[in-house]
Amino acid sequence: MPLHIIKQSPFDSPSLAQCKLTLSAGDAILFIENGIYCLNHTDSELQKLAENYSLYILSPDAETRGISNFPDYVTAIDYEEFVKLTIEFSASISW
Amino acid sequence: MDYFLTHKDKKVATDKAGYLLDVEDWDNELALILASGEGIELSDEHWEVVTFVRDFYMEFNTSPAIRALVKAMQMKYGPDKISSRYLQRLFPKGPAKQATKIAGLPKPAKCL
Amino acid sequence: MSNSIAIINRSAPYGSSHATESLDLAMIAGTFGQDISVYFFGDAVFQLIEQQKPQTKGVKNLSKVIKSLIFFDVENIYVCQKSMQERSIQLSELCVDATLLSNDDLKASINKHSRIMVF
Amino acid sequence: MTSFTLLITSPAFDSQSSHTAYEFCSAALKLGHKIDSIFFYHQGVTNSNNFSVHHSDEVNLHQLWKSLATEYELRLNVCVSAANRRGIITEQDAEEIDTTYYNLDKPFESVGLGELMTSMNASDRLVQF
Repeated sequence: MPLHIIKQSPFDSPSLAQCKLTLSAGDAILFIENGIYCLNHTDSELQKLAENYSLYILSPDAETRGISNFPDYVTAIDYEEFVKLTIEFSASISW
Repeated sequence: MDYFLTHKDKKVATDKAGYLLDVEDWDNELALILASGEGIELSDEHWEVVTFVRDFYMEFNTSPAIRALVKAMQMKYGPDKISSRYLQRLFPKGPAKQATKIAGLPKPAKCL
Repeated sequence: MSNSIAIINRSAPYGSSHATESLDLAMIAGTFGQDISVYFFGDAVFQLIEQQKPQTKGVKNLSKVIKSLIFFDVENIYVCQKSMQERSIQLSELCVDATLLSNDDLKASINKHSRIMVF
Repeated sequence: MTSFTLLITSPAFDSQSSHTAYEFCSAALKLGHKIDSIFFYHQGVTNSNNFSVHHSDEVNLHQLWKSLATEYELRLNVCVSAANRRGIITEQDAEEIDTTYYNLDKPFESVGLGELMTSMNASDRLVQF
């Protein structure tokens, strides 16, 4: 069960699309850096993704980019919680 | 600073450690010169390894580290003949280092 | 499982240094006796094309380097079937005998590893 | 307590990822976890370049890593081949190529990739940035 870390914008990188192909039950996705823009990407259908996977967003990176109202299907976390997630999951994949 | 060997009245460029800069410069006589620089007199057994290492590089574009060299040579000559000890005896300062130098190949990556 | 390594390649060859340095890493992992699997996913399937012919001196033919992985004890080479199809590449065009994985098999295979790197 | 190996493959200045790694590392240490090594490979080796010059009001990751490493006795390992290719060399490398300048200095350490294997085997987790 890996933690998938998305750090690139879905508008210019296949990161999220590739990550989706490798998701299996119990996985989680964390959006950081330009991966934050996945929230703006309607094609990504994050809300639908949230039905089966836990979605997290690194709040310092979101706030840096002017995003502070998070949809309720993502959980905003800080760096300490980021560390805890990497411990909770047996592996991480940085897309 | 430029480093070179003199061979057939021509300068052959090397790096500071004495490895040829261009694999195409190599020939059998140059191998003898490179070997003498390593204090090695090339026997048939040495030639077999040197030729093998050079062929490996040409086929795979990479120099074999010792484990890879042993594995590849064993596939060709059998495990009875080839072992890391056998190669070590032929090239006391390290088979990967010395055999690649004599074979005219670039200095192996420092990563190992 | 505990220390097994997965290297996921997803970059095309030549356009960047990802492929070259990923292969270096795979070779060293194999040489150090690590349990390693190498995946070719997305544009990285182009790394496996047999008919590569670099025209510039000093640029290594990556298909040749990939062929040497076996001697560095890197034996588990997997390629994503979907990525091949998307790029209309046939198995016969590949330089090595890679295991073709369906999407489900790909997931299951990657999930067996605890150290996963992406290049 | 969990032990980590952090693998940094993104460039120091041109991407945010090295900075994310720094924040992650600081948070992990604050939580009492152990960082077995921070391994710089691929474009990540630029973090070790002592010749990077920044305005005083800009982030200087090179200095931040140095301070953190000194405070917590961290190992900052840099792959020698990846560094050399990108113009980052140690005093010893400089001698080998007949130059007097070098830009990789302590506590950054120039090592082979085998060190990454050793570190990963000792750690509970690997996280790549």
